[in-house]
Amino acid sequence: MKRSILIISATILLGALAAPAGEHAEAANIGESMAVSSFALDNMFLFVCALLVIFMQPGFAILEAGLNAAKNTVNILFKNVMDLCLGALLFFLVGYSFMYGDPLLGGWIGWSGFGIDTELSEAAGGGVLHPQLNWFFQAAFAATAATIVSGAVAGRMKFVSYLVYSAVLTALVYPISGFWTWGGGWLDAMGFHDFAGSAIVHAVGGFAGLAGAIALGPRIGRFGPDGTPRAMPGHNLTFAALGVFILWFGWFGFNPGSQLAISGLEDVNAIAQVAVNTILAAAAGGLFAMFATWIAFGKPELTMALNGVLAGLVGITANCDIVSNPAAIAIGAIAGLLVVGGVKLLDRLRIDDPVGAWPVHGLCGIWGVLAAGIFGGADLGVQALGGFAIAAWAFVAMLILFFILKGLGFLRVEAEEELRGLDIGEHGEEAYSGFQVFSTQ
Amino acid sequence: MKRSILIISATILLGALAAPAGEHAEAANIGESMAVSSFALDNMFLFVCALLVIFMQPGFAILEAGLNAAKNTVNILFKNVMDLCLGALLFFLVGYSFMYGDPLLGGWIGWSGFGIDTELSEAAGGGVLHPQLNWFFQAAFAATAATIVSGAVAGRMKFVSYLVYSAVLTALVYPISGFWTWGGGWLDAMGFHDFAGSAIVHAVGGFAGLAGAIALGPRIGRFGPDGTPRAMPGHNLTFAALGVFILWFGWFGFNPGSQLAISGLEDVNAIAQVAVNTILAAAAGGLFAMFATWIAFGKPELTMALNGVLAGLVGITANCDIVSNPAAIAIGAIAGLLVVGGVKLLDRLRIDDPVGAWPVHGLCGIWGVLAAGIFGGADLGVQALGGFAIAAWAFVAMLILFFILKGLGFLRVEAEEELRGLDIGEHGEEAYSGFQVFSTQ
Amino acid sequence: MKRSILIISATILLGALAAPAGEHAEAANIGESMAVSSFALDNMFLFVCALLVIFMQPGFAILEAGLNAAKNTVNILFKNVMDLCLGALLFFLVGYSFMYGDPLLGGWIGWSGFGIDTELSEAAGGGVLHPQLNWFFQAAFAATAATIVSGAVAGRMKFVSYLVYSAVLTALVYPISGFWTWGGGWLDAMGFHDFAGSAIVHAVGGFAGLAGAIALGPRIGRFGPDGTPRAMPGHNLTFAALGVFILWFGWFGFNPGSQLAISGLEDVNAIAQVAVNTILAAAAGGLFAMFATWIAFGKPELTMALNGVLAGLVGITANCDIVSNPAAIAIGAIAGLLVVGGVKLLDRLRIDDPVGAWPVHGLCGIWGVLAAGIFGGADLGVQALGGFAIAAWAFVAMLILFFILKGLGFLRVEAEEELRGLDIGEHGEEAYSGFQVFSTQ
Amino acid sequence: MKLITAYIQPERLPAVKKALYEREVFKMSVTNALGCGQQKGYRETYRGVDIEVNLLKKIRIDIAVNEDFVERTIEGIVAGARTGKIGDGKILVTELLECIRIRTGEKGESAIG
Amino acid sequence: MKLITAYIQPERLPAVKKALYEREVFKMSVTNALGCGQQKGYRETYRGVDIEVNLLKKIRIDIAVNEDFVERTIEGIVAGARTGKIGDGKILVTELLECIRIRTGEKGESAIG
Amino acid sequence: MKLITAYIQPERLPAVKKALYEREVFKMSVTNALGCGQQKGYRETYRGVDIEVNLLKKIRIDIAVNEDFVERTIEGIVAGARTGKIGDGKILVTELLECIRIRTGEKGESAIG
Ligand SMILES: Nc1ncnc2c1ncn2[C@@H]1O[C@H](COP(=O)(O)OP(=O)(O)O)[C@@H](O)[C@H]1O
Ligand SMILES: Nc1ncnc2c1ncn2[C@@H]1O[C@H](COP(=O)(O)OP(=O)(O)O)[C@@H](O)[C@H]1O
Ligand SMILES: Nc1ncnc2c1ncn2[C@@H]1O[C@H](COP(=O)(O)OP(=O)(O)O)[C@@H](O)[C@H]1O
Repeated sequence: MKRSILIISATILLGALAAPAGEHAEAANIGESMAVSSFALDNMFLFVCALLVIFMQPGFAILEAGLNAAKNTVNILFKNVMDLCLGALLFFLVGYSFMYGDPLLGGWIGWSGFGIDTELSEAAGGGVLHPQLNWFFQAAFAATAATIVSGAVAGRMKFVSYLVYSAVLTALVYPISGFWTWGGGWLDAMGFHDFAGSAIVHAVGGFAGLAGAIALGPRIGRFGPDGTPRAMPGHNLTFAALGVFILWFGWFGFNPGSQLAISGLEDVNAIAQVAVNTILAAAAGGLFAMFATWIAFGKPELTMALNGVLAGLVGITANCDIVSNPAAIAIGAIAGLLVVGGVKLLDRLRIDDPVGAWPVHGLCGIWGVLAAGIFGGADLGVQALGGFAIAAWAFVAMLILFFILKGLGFLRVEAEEELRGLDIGEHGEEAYSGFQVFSTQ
Repeated sequence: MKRSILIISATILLGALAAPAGEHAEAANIGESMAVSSFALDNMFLFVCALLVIFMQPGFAILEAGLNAAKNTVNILFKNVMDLCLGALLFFLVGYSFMYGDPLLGGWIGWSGFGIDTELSEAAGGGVLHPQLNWFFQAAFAATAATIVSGAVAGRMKFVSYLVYSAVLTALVYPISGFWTWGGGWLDAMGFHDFAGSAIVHAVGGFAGLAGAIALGPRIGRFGPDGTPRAMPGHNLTFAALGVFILWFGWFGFNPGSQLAISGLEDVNAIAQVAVNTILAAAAGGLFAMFATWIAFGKPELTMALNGVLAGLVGITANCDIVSNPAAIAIGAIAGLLVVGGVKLLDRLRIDDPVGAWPVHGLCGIWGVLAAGIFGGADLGVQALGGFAIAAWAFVAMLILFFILKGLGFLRVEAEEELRGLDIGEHGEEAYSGFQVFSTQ
Repeated sequence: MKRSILIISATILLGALAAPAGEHAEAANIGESMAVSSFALDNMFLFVCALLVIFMQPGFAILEAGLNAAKNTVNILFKNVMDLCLGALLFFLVGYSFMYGDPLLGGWIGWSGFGIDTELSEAAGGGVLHPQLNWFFQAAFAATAATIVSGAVAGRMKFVSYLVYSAVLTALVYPISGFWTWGGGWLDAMGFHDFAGSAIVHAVGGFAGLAGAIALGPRIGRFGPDGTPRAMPGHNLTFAALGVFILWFGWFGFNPGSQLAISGLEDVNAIAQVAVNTILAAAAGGLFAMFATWIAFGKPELTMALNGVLAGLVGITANCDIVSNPAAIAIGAIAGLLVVGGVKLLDRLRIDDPVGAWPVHGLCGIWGVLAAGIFGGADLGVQALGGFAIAAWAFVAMLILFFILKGLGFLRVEAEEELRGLDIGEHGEEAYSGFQVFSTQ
Repeated sequence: MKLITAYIQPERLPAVKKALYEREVFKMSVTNALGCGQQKGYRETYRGVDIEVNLLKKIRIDIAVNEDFVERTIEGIVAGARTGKIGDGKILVTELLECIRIRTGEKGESAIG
Repeated sequence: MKLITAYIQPERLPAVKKALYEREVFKMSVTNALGCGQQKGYRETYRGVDIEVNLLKKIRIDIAVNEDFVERTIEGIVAGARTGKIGDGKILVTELLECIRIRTGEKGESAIG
Repeated sequence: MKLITAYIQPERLPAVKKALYEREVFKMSVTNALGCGQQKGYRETYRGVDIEVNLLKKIRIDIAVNEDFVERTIEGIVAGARTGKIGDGKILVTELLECIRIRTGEKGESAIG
C-alpha cells in the first residue's frame, strides 16, 4: 500500500519555505504542485465519466434484450458482451491510432502506431489528459457506437457475421469519421460542432444499424403478405425500462465528460450547463413521445416513451454546451416526436428495426447536429454537411460490408433457426430455463 | 475539444513569479487559483452525488415493479419514468423557485422567478455551488419524493391521475415543505435538524403515499370479506432485490452528498462519518427486520429484510452527520423493527400499501428526525414538531388532491380492468410477452 | 446546509497576503491549504471507488441468481443481502481491527480494539486517508470475499449455516490472511505482491467456496449414477449477463481504487495504467473463453464467456500496477482459458460448483499472483508461496467449519426440500409468483 | 366414472375451488390455457403497431369423479364461475374408463377420491 | 359431440387459427405443451456439459364440436399445420358426453358454439 | 386405442420417461399443471401475511396408445413415478376414437406410433 507523492512535495514545499532565500523556487514549487493538483482532478473526472460511459453497455444490452423475443436473448446479450470485448481490444490495437493519430492520406484518416502511449508527453497540469485514461474514455465511446447496431439486426443475423461487423466498426469505420472531427480532420477545420457525438457516435451507430436492417430484410412474420406491419412485442419491458434508466445515468458521463476537464472555472460552468441540458432534454423527449403515442394510438405507450427519453438524449448530445435550458427542452421535445415518426416511417418502408436504433440514434443524431445550428449558433450549412457526411459514410461503408457477408451466405440464419430462436441455433443455450415461454410466431 | 483555463492561469502564475516585483499579485493569483480548485472539487463532488441520487430512480422502479403483480408492471415502470420526466421539467419551471426562492407569504413559500440561474453570482471558491449543478442535485431529490408514492398506489390508480399527482407533488407540495427547512423557512429558524431529508423527502413521499392508499382503498381481494389480509405476492423478487441494492448504492449520493462540499477538512470528516453511518444503519436494518420475521413468522423473509435495509437508510438520513457509529447501528436496528410493525399495522387498519411505502418512508422518516434528537443532541421537541408538520402537510395536501380526483371519477380504474391488469387497460401493452403468467387473483 | 471551511481559509489566506510581513506564514498557509486540497481529493477518490466496490454486491447477487434454478432464487438473493449486512457490522466490530491492527501472536493477526477510529490521527494531506473512509473501502472488499462463496454452495445449503459461514469469513478468516499482506504481516515482509487482491480477496472466496462445495456434495441429479455430469441450466441469463457487466463496472473501483490516492503525479500514472490493464484483461478473458467453448463444444457459449470476463478481471487484479498493456491482454487471455479448463476439471472431480466460483476466483486468483511474477517482475517464488499460503488457509479453515456444521446436521437441507427448492423450504417465499415455472429436476 | 373439464376465467378460480370444497370435491388438476370463444378479445399496440389479442387467458380444471359426484361437481363449477358475462366458459364431460392411484396401485372408483 | 385435441408446432398456430376461422370454427382452447415423438430433439450445452433436449415445444389445441363439424375441423387443422416435416403433430378424437355453457347453463349441442 | 393421462410429481419426469423408453413407448406430450389432492400443501408468508399453497406443481403426461400398449404404458408410468408417498399422482384412461398424423394424413392405429 502506498502514499502519494504529493504529501512529499508538500513537505518539500514547506521545507523550502523555511529558507528565506529562494522565494522564486518556492513559488515555482507551488505552481507545480497546483498544476499536478489540477491534473489529478481533471483525470479523476475523466476516469469517472469513462466509467459512466462503460456502464452504458449493460444499459444497451438489457434494453435490446427486453425489446426482443425471449428466444433470442442469449444471442443479443452475447453480442453486447462481445462489442465491449472486441471493441476494447481493437480500439487498443489500431482504432485509437486511426482516430487520434497524425493525419494521413490528405487528412481522411490518422495513424501513429499500434497500441497507446503509457506516459505523459507534456508537463502535468489542468486539462492535460493522461494518454491511458484518454484512451479509456475514447474506447468507451467506440464500444457505444458498435453496440447500437446489435438491436437493429436482432433476431436473424448470424453471430459470426455480427462479430465481423463489430470488429470492422470499432477498428475502422468509427475511427475514420471520428478522425474527421475529433481527430482534427477536415470537418473540424470547417468548424463542425458535435460536442459529445450526436453524429460521430450515435448517427454512425444508427445508420450502420439501418444498413444492417436493410441488408438482412425483416424478421419472418414482421410484415404481412400485404405489407401491413405486425407487432413482435419485446419479452421483458422491465429490462427495457431498466436499460433506459441505466443509459440515462451513463449519459451524464457521455455529455459532461466530453468537456474533458473540470479544474477551470469555465469547465465547471460548461459541465453544469451540459448536465442540466442533458436531463431536461431527456425528460422532454420522454414526455412528448408519450403524448404523441397517446394522441396517435389512444393509449400512452411505455416503449415509445422510453425511446423518447433516448431520443432526447441523442438530440442534445451535439449541442448541450451551446444551448440554453429552454432550448434544451425544445430540442428534446422535438426529438421525442421525431422518434415516433421515425418508427412509423420504417414500418411504412417495411424496414424491420426491432428496437428502433435508427429512429433513436440515426434520425435524432442528425437532429442533434442540426439543432446545434438552429439553437446554438453553429453554422447550419456546415452542420448539415457534417451530419450528412458522417451518416453517409457509416451507411455506405457498412452496407457494403453487410452485402459482402450476404453474398458469402454468412449474413442471415436459416428460417427454421430463426423461428425456433437464435439462442438454440447459434449458442445451444436458452436464457430462461424452466420458465414456460410461448414461441408461437 | 478544449483545454482548461487553469493551465493558462498556471502559466501566467509561473510567468508572474519570474518577476521579483509584484509578490502580492502572485499571492493573490495563487489564492484565486486555489479557490477555483476547491470550487471545482466541490462541484464535482456534487455532480457525482447528484448522479447517484438520479440512479435511485431505476432502483425504485424495479423494486416497485418486482413487488407487484406481473400484470401491472408496465404501469409501474411508466409511472417511475414519468416521475423523473415530469419532475425535472416542473422542478425546473417552478419547483426550485418555490423551494429556494426569497421568502413570500410570511415565510411559508419561496419565489424568485421561473427557471434557474445559469451563472455564478459570487466568486468561485470552496463550498460555492454552481446554480445549475445545485438545481441538478435538488431536482434529483424532488423526483425521489415523488416516486415513493407510486408503489403505495400500485395496481388500481388511473395513469392520468397519477400524472396529476406527480406534477402537483414535485411542483408544489414538496417544494413548500422543503422551503420550511432547506430554503431557510420557519423550521430552519427553529433549529430543526434534517440533514439529508428523512422527513423533508421520505416522510413527504411516505405520507403522500398513505393518503393515496386510503383514498383509493385496497386492491380487490387484498382483504377477505371478514377483513383478514390476503397476500398478493410480488412477481419478481430478483428485481426487488436488485432495486434495493441500487437504492442502497444511490443513498451514498443522498446522504454524503448533502454535505454539499468536500474541499475542506471538516467536509471530509463529515462525509466519512456520514458514509459509514449510512452503511451501518442499513445493515442493521436489514438484519433486524430479518430476525423479526424469523421470530414472528417462523422463517426469514426476504421482502421484509429488503424493506429493513431501506428502513435503516431512511432512519439514518436525518441524523447521519451527528450520531456516532454505534448509534447509527441502533437507529438502523430500530428502523428495521419499526418497518415490520408498520406493515402489520397497515394490515390491521386494512390499508393496502403494496410495497410498504408508508412503513419504510413515512414511519421511518419520522423515526429519523426523532433519532436526531434522541441520539444526536438536536432538540427533541423541535424535531417532533418538524416531523409532524411536514408529514401532516404532505398527508393533508395530497389527501385533498386524491379526493378531488376521486370525486371527478378519475382516481381508480374499473374492477374488470384491475383484475385483468392495468397494463392492458391503461397502456395496451404487456410486460412479459411470451411468458406464461397466471393471473388468478 | 453548510459552507466549507476552505473558502474561509482562502479568505484568511488572501487577507494574510495583504500584509507584506510574514511571508513565511503565508507560504505555510498555502502549503496547508494545498495539503487539505490533496487530502480532500484523495478521500473523494477513495469514496467513489468504495461505492463502486459496494455496487459489486448486486452484481454477484444477480449473477448467482441467474445461473441457478428459479426455485432457489430467493435463497441466493437473501444470502447476498446478508453478506453485506453481516459483513459491514462484523467488519466494523472486529474484522477491521484483526486486519489492520497492531501485530499480535507473532504477526499472524492484528488487533487494536473494537470499532473504528472517527478522527484523523495525522495532519491532513495527500495520501492520508480518513479512517472512516478507509474502513468503508476495506469493508466493501471483505463483503466481496464473503459473497463469492454463495454461488458455490447454491441450491442445497441451509440458510442458517450460510449465515454462520458468512460471519466467520468476514470477521475472522478474511481479516487474518488479509493481515499477512495488507496489514503489514509476514507476507508483506517477504515482498509478496498482490496489488488489489487476486489472492487476498478472490482466492480466499474461491477456495472457501471450494471447501463448501466439497463438504456439501453435489446437488441431486448433478451427476448421473455413473458420474457423468448433467447440466442444471441457470434460470435467467439476462440477470447473469447484467451481473457480469455490473461486476466489470465495479472492478474499476476495486483495482484503480487500490492505489488509495490520486493527488500525486505517480498516482494518476498508476491509476491510468491500472484502469486500462483492467479493461483489456477482461476483454481478452471474455474473448478467449468464447473461442475455447466454440472450439471445444462447437458453439460459442455465453455463460462461459461471462465467466471468462470475470476470470480476466480476477487474473489482472494482483498485477495490474506492474504489467504492460500487452501483458495484461496475455494475462486475461490465459485466465479465459483457465476458467474453461477449471470448470471441466471440477466436473471430472464430481465437485458441484454451480456458478464456477472456484475456477473464476480461486484458480484465476492464484494465476493473478503468479502472473505478477511472470509478467511483472515480482519474485515468482514468493508469489507462489503467498498464493498457496492464502488459498490453503481459506480452504482448510473453512473446510473445518463446514464439516463442523455438517457434523451438527446443520449443513445441508433435506432431499425433498432441495427438489422443491430452497425458496419454499427455507423462506416460504417464491421469487416468481404468477409465472409458470417448471421444476422437473 | 367421468372426467369433467372446465374452462373458466382465471380470477374465478378461488371461487370455484371454494364451491367445490363445499360440495366435498377436493381433488382436481389445474392448467392455464388460452381461449377463443364468444368473448371478443382486446387490442394492444406495440411501438405503434396494432395487435389483436383474441386468445384470452383462461384456467382449465380437470376433475375425475365417480358417477354420483358428476352433478354436484358441475353445479359447483357453475356456482363458482358464473358471472353472467360472455367469457364465463364451458364444461366438458367425457367417459373415464379407468383411474389408477400411482402410490398404491388401486384401480377404479376407489382410486378417484 | 366430439372433443378434438391436436398437438402442433408452435409457429403453425396462426395458420391453424386462420384455417379454422375460414371453416367457421371459432372456439377453441390453447395450451402449451412439450412433446416427444418421431422428431428428434437437439443438443444444448451449458458450461461445457451436454444436454439432450428431446421434449420439444408444442402447442395443444382442444376443440369441442358437434358431429357435423368434426370433419372440417380436422381438415382445417391439417391444412394449417402440415409442413410435411417430422414433428408436424397429431390429432386425437374422443367422445364428448356433455357440454355446458357456464354463463347460461345451456347443455348439449347448443352449448358448444 | 386409448388415451392415457397421468399426473405425476415434477421431479419424477426423468424417471418416468426412462421407464417408458425401456417399454418402447417413445411418444408423449407433457404439460405442467397444478394439482390438488390428498397431499396437503405448504404455507408461505409474504410480508407477514400467510398464504396457503394447496395447488402443488404437477406434471401432466398424455399418451395415445394402441390397445396392446395400454398395460405396459400404465405399468411404466407407475414404475417411474411411484415413491410411495402421498402426492405420487393418478393415471386416467379414456377411449380414443381416432388418431391422425398431421404430416401424412394417416389415420388410426398406424398413426399412433
Ligand atoms: N367449443 C369449444 N371448444 C373448446 N373450448 C371452448 C369451446 N367453447 C368455449 N371454449 C372455452 O371457453 C372459453 C369461454 O368461452 P366463451 O364462448 O367466451 O364463453 P361463453 O360460453 O360464456 O360465451 C373460451 O375462451 C374457450 O377457452
Ligand atoms: N402417441 C402420442 N401420444 C401423445 N402425444 C403424441 C403422440 N404422438 C405424437 N404426439 C405429439 O405430437 C408431436 C409430434 O409428433 P411427431 O411424431 O414428432 O410428429 P410426426 O407424427 O409428424 O412424425 C409430439 O411432439 C407429441 O407432442
Ligand atoms: N380426482 C382427480 N381429478 C383430477 N386430478 C386428480 C384427481 N385426483 C388426483 N389428481 C391429481 O393427482 C395429483 C396427486 O394426487 P394425490 O391425491 O395427492 O396423490 P395420491 O393419490 O398419491 O394420494 C393431484 O395433485 C392432482 O393433480
